[in-house]
Amino acid sequence: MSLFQKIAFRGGVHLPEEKDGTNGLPTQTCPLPGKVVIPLSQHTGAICEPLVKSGDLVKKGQKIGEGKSFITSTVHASISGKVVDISPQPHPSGNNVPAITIESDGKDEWADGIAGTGDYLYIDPEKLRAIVLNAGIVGLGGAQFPTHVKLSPPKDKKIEYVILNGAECEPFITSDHRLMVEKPSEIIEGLKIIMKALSVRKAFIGIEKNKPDAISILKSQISNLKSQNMDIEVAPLDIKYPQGAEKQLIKSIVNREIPSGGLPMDVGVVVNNVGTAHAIYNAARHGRPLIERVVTVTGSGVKEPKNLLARIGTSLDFMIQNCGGFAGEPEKVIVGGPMMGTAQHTLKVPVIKGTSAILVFSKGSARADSDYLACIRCGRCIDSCPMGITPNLYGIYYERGMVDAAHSWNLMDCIECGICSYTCPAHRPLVQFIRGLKSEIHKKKKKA
Amino acid sequence: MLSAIIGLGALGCIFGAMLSLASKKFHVQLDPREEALIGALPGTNCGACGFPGCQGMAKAVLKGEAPTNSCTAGGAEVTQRVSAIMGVEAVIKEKEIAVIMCKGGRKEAKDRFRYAGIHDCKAASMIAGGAKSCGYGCLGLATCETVCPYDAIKMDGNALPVVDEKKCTGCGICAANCPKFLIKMIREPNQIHIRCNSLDKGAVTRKNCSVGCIVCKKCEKACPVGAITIRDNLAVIDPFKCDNCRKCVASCPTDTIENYYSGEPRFASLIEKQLDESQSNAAA
Amino acid sequence: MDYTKTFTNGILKENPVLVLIIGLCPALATGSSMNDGFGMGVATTFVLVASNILVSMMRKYTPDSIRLPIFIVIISTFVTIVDYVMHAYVVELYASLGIFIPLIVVNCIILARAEAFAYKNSVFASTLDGLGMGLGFTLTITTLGAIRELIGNGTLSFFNRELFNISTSMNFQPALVFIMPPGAFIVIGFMIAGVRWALKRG
Amino acid sequence: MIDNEMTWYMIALSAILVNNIVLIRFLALCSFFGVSNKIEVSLSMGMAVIFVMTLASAVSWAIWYFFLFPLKIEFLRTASFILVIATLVQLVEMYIKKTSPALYNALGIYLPLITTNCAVLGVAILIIDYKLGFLTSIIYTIGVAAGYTLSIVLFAGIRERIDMAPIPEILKGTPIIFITAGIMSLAFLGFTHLFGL
Amino acid sequence: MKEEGVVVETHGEFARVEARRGASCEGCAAKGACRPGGGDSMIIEALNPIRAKVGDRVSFELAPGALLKSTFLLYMMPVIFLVAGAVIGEEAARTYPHWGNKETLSILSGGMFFLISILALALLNKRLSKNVKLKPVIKEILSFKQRNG
Amino acid sequence: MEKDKEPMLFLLTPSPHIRAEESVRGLMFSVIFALVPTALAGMYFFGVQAISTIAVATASSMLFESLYFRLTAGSAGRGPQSLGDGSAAVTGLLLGLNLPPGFPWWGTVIGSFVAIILVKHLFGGLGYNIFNPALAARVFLLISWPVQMTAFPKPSPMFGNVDAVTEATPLTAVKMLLLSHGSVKPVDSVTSNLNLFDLLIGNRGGSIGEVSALMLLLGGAYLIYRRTISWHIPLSFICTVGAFSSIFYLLDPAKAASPVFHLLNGGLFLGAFFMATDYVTSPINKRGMLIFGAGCGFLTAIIRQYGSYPEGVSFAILLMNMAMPLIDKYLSPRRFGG
Amino acid sequence: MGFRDIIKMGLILMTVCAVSAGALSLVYSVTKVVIDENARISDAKKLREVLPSAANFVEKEIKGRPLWIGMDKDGKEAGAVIKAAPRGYGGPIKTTIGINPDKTISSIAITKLDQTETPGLGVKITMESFRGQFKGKKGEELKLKKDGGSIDAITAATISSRAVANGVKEGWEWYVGEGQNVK
Ligand SMILES: Cc1cc2nc3c(=O)[nH]c(=O)nc-3n(C[C@H](O)[C@H](O)[C@H](O)COP(=O)(O)O)c2cc1C
Ligand SMILES: Cc1cc2nc3c(=O)[nH]c(=O)nc-3n(C[C@H](O)[C@H](O)[C@H](O)COP(=O)(O)O)c2cc1C
Ligand SMILES: Cc1cc2nc3c(=O)[nH]c(=O)nc-3n(C[C@H](O)[C@H](O)[C@H](O)COP(=O)(O)O)c2cc1C
Ligand SMILES: Cc1cc2nc3c(=O)[nH]c(=O)nc-3n(C[C@H](O)[C@H](O)[C@H](O)CO)c2cc1C
Ligand code: SF4
Ligand code: SF4
Ligand code: SF4
Ligand code: SF4
Ligand code: FES
Repeated sequence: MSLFQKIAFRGGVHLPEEKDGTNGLPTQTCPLPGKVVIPLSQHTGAICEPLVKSGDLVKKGQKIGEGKSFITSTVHASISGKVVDISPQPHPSGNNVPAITIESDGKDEWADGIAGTGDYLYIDPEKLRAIVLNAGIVGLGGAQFPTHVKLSPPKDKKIEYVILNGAECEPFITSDHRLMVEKPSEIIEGLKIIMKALSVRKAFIGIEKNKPDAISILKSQISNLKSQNMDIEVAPLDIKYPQGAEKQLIKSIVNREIPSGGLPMDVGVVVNNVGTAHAIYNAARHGRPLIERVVTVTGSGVKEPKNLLARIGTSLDFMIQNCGGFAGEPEKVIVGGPMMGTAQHTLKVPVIKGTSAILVFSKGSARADSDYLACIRCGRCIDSCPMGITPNLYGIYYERGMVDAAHSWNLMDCIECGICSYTCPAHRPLVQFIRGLKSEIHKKKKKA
Repeated sequence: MLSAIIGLGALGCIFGAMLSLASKKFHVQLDPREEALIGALPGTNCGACGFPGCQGMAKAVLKGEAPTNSCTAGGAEVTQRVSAIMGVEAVIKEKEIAVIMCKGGRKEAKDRFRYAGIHDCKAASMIAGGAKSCGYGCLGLATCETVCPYDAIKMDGNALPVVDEKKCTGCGICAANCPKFLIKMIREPNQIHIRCNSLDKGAVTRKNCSVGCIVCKKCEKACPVGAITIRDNLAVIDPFKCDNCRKCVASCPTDTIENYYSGEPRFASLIEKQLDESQSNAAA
Repeated sequence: MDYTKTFTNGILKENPVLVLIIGLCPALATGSSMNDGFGMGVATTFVLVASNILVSMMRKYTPDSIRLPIFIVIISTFVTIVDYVMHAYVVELYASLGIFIPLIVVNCIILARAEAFAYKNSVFASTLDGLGMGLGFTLTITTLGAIRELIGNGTLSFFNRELFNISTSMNFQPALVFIMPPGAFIVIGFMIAGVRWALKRG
Repeated sequence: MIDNEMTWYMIALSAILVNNIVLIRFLALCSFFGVSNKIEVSLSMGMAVIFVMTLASAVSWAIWYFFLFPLKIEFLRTASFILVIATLVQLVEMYIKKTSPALYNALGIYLPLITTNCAVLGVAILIIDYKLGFLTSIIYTIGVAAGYTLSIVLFAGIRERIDMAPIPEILKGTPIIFITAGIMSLAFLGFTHLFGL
Repeated sequence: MKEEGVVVETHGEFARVEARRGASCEGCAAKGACRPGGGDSMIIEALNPIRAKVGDRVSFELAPGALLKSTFLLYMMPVIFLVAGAVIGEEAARTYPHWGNKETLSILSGGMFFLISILALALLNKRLSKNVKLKPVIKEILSFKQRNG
Repeated sequence: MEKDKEPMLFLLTPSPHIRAEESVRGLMFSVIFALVPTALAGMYFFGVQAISTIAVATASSMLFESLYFRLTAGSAGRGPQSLGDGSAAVTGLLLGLNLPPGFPWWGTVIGSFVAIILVKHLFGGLGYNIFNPALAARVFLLISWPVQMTAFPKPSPMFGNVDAVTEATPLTAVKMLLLSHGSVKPVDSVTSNLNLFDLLIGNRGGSIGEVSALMLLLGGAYLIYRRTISWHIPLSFICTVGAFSSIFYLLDPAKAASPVFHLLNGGLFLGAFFMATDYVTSPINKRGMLIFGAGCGFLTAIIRQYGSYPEGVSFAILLMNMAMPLIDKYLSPRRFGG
Repeated sequence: MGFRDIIKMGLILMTVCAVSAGALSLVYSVTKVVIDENARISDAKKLREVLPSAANFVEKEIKGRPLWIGMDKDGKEAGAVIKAAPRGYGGPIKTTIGINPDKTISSIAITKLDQTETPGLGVKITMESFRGQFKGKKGEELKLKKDGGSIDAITAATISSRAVANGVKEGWEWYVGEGQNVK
């Protein structure tokens, strides 16, 4: 029927899905934490300046940090209470990042002036972008790219399609899935807002076929849109990682390839996560900034895996306790999915805007890569690399310090999806090699 | 016989003329000193001089673009040889030596997590800054040992690098490659080093590491020539003021300050002695 | 000038084949038996010494711009002499060395020594240098030939006489590959490694 | 062994594969080992060799049949051939330098290496020894040079890979590439007497 | 293939670079002994997109594609012409035996064709040397001129 | 070092945090497993001689490998390596299968040395060698001891007496006829009295592992099914041999054996499924693999028909090994968006 | 450097070349005698070796193929010598064949310089143990046992052995067929 069913991107792998534990569990609201830690950087771009001081009283939804550049965002208090500390704190990225710590007063009061718009579909695009910026909305798909930037394409780029990303191709994670099943109309309203803002007629919602309930619910919600001069289509996608990566998503749905170094808008597309659309709806309709999100807490190390609606800033510790605590001795705690997530060394780390999942592996079930062999040139990494580049070479180039050679073999195209490391029978940490080389290249560029 | 002589003679005549014509167009005088210079340089092509390899430096010296003491790796001896070839007086650069500004090995500073992945410090430092509890400390994965072209660094049993002062040429490659910026190039005569790099508050450092600088300021007071100051939670020695008296060493409660290299103390005057020697060598 | 050093340089420290990696073709092609290797070595040494002497003698009268053709003529004269003399008096050796005798002309060692040494040094020193380099070349190629002949044919022969034959006396099954082209490359590779190792150890 | 009766492709096959100048016949080894670090460079080198070798053969052939042989001064063969080749190379160098400095920079630097490449003289002598006609000589020469090009390009490809391998310290550099050439030569023995050549 | 040299002159988009045989000879074991052609350095005109200044040490590169194409033109065309000429000569001798000896004819005709190709190349070269694609490009400034060195 | 009471520290590794089941060791063992039927067929037809040759080859290969590791332990520049990866066992087994039954034990040991030390480890060890170790060793032995390497005993099923009676393999017989320049008999005098069934099950003279086409196909199919190898190299290899031998046959049936004969004889299946597919020494991209296989096939056909060796598979693969770096370099995968 | 210099250089090189040419022609004239003599001796030696009963030889030619008629001391015909160059494993094998008046083979000669077979293998055709087998044989006997004759092939060098046998047989047949008619 529609074109997307036949097109597929090259490469990719089938991963064990591991979603059964949580994909049928309705989202529960996480209890209010006694304290939240809100990092001033939860987005790509310039870090926020704090707008409050230690000792200030703040309310839920109050803006407490603001950035000073185009590519930046804002952060908000996610509970009401007292600011007790502003200092570098552990961040899911692994570094210590300046953060505002708020102790709850237990009242959970909204700040003043939180108000929505009834005819949200007809907000002036300029104003909408301001709303999105001031609501601190960034991409919830993981990269945390400020959404208002995506909504401001340069004049010379004509946007033809908006694609909502509901692929959720990483194993274990079910937060987008639950959102799509539970809040379908909000997502679609959010999508409409985006379409209006970009004056686009056609949109797709890409969903992997392993979420049939989400597909059918969303389909049923879009039946009578033609009248509004909007055409939204649900695109069921093959179950193949990284179906959700925007380049592969665009290729699968509209059969366009973003050129090397390019952006979706170069091929006339804007991609947003379904959670992002939901957040835009909330901001436009209700005036609520982004202060909570759905997080999947799962893995062999968690007693009761759950989908939790959690406030930004809630510590992993608190989240896991609300899922019955650890099952057995935890060996590895990951923020994000198993393919692209970051392993954590402390449970003090807070949930942030891009945190889709918390994954705990109990002792013995985690992968440890300290022993790896030389590349045996089996070609598995190359065959499955969705970007058509040569991961095996990067490993060798890293080991020989041949940064320039790696650069000339398209290293920079790598999206760090992790497939190459996943497939390598020699257990080579290829993504780590790639990151090492990329950082050397950036260093060189800075010098020049 | 005659035809042979005439034949080859004719060929010779033609080719001789042609070649001399050709060589007239091509000839560029080669500087014999260049060869001598290349011979005098260590030939490791380490690039520390800032030229592309030893040959590059030789050319630069010939053109007067580089001073004769540009080869940091070769040290006084090479400078002296190069100067002799160029017929100029040797100005010997003070030799620098790599010093590891961290004493917190496996025993003194614990890890905060278990790391598995590429076995080198650069890669490890990309994962949450490395496993060391002290965020400034040595990761002990031997990147410096691997990159040193002169084999001057060896890891000890405590997972700390040890610099062999005799082998170290001061090329600085290790310093450029340590992701924790723990390696400082310091004039050879200086022997007293505060081997800590932590900018954490004293209390934090004390928790993380038993030999870190806890900012007690005792060394600052102990130093008779005022060479030690505290900056950003860390005591620092001014190498040009320090005269290796070792009073601070005794004063440090955490044993952070140390006479890094064993053996006789070498004072600033040593460099002069070295100069004397090389000049008398040159005369001989 | 240190004459001993001039002489011994070519044997190990600046061995043309094993260290400078020049003059490979005759070394590999003719070093398939000890006998041929030695023959080639002596022939080359003769040309080397003779041309070194002549070049050194004429160095004051050789114009710089045409020194190369003059060297070439000198060298090729000696090579032709060797060619004919060998053809006349050592026919079998001549037959097995074949085209590699005239090719001594292009053996880079000879031109290189003429340029780099004889052209700048006294006759005596040039003689020593030629002898040393020639000796180094001869030793290398004879050893190469001996190894290949021994493993590849089970014999060692010198002056066309078989010194011994382990394939009959000890029932050794010679590995033919060593007298074929691959063997030459492999053996010389290991010889180079050996010399490097020796030089490194001092 | 080549003779005038053979078809051109037989001659070429013989020269390129069966009697590969480098791997089987041991000529031109110095530049084979010297200028094979990079594939593009060795390909250019190969083409330069084709050019110079062909020219040298043509001129040597003429000198032999119009000069040395009629005058009965065959014994001047070595001397006059090498003189011709050396001069030729310099003239070619001069020509390229004059007409196209840009190309000269890219290619000219390899020309002089060819003077001391024993294959050039070797082939000039062989075409005389084999008593080949002019056209046959040229074809044979091109074949030999193409064989050189083939092996040096393959070799360069292998060397680029070897440069990235953890070769034991003692064998790094020259020794291992000799061993590589040995195994290449082993493989080329598969062509032994192909088509009865 | 990268080469290194020092900029001696700049004019507009171009720079003249003094290059040494260095880089390419580096790999050759005979480099100590061999002094090919006497000359050791040469001046090359190169594109200068990164605005290197006089005195800078730079690395420059000829695009491999261009390199191969021009190598082919320069070296292979004359050879092909030579062969074609020789073949024609031999065929002619076979068809018209009275024209002369087979060998003589083929060498004459080969030589003629060869000269023609050289002439053609010389003419073509004027155009080639204007072709920017065939010029080396300065890639990187390795070290700036030390003004007070 | 760690005190028991301290809580276990978290494990931090770079992403991804899961990985596929495959390991080098697993791949190697699947190759060994796939070779079992072939080895058993060889043992069935050649008895004790086959068993001892395979055993000596495998054991000595592993011995040399572990000796080398012991000698070089602690030297820099290498990741952890151990006998456990199974690659030495594969090399040894394949070497054994590539030898005639009853090849002298000392020759087998030398072959293992050449394969493991000279061709594999001196080039950097697993993953870095340019040439296929088992094949380079086989060719080394063939050139060095042609007499022993071409002495193929007559098969004698069920551990019958296989002493001394040697017979020319079908390919050797054909080659002798071809080399006699038609002066003896036409080629089909050899090929016509061959029994297709014998060729399939392996009741013929030849190297231990090459005789049973059926078992080789079985093993090859298993490897492709398990995705240990991809179909590209074997298919293009075999098809090219088929195509060229058909051409030669059509050109002059008196002087060429039939394509079926060429497909079923010699080491084609062993080479195509197990040796040309060696990851380390074959191209890494699919397009490259097709070219590599076709090159192997072409060279095999040419050497068999026009060369002086009866069999060209080993040489063909070694020759294409040489071209592998070039193929890899100029046939890089198609990059996304480019 | 002016025109004069160029002339001067040419003259210098010419002198060098002339001297060299002179020296060479001297060496050549001396060695040429020896070389030719050597070649003559070795040829004559081979003829005598394969047909010891003859004292001197007369060279004849039939249809372009040379043939040597041997005469004994009394001037009586003592047999003939022919040459053949069958293609062996590594190239032509130059074989000298002596034939007795009774048309049996007297002896054959192949020196190491006459062939390019593999050392250690095919080279064994030069050994007396192989060559000696031909003595006194003729006709179909001059074939390998494998091919129905009575010559033992050298182990693992069937090709070389067969080449020699076929070469000898072919030469013999030619002699019996045509060569005999020469007078
Ligand atoms: C420097 C930069 C500029 C970007 N500009 C835009 C933009 O103008 N429009 C847009 O739609 N996305 C823009 N993006 C966002 C990317 O398209 C992409 O959504 C984001 O990097 C996260 O994608 P990922 O999760 O697939 O990595 C930009 C990203 C970066 C890094
Ligand atoms: C390997 C990979 C997998 C991804 N998978 C998903 C996914 O399953 N769902 C998703 O929403 N975004 C995913 N992303 C991020 C998208 O590329 C893209 O950044 C996002 O959809 C943009 O929307 P946002 O800015 O609203 O987050 C993935 C990115 C990469 C590199
Ligand atoms: C390196 C090598 C060299 C060979 N040289 C010869 C040779 O000189 N003469 C020969 O007849 N066969 C030679 N052969 C061919 C083989 O020995 C071939 O198997 C043999 O001729 C046929 O076997 P058979 O003689 O045992 O029947 C050679 C084979 C190899 C591998
Ligand atoms: C599919 C496959 C095929 C292999 N084929 C060979 C082979 O032909 N020869 C060999 O020595 N090793 C072979 N190996 C083992 C291993 O890859 C080989 O030892 C490496 O070349 C050593 O670096 C093979 C391994 C695999 C997985
Ligand atoms: S991480 Fe990069 S190189 Fe690896 S498979 Fe993904 S895109 Fe390809
Ligand atoms: S998957 Fe691993 S072993 Fe295979 S080619 Fe890639 S890096 Fe090499
Ligand atoms: S000093 Fe730096 S490079 Fe060396 S081991 Fe420590 S962290 Fe690594
Ligand atoms: S790398 Fe460091 S230790 Fe090694 S020589 Fe250079 S400065 Fe000294
Ligand atoms: S000796 Fe042959 S090229 Fe140098």
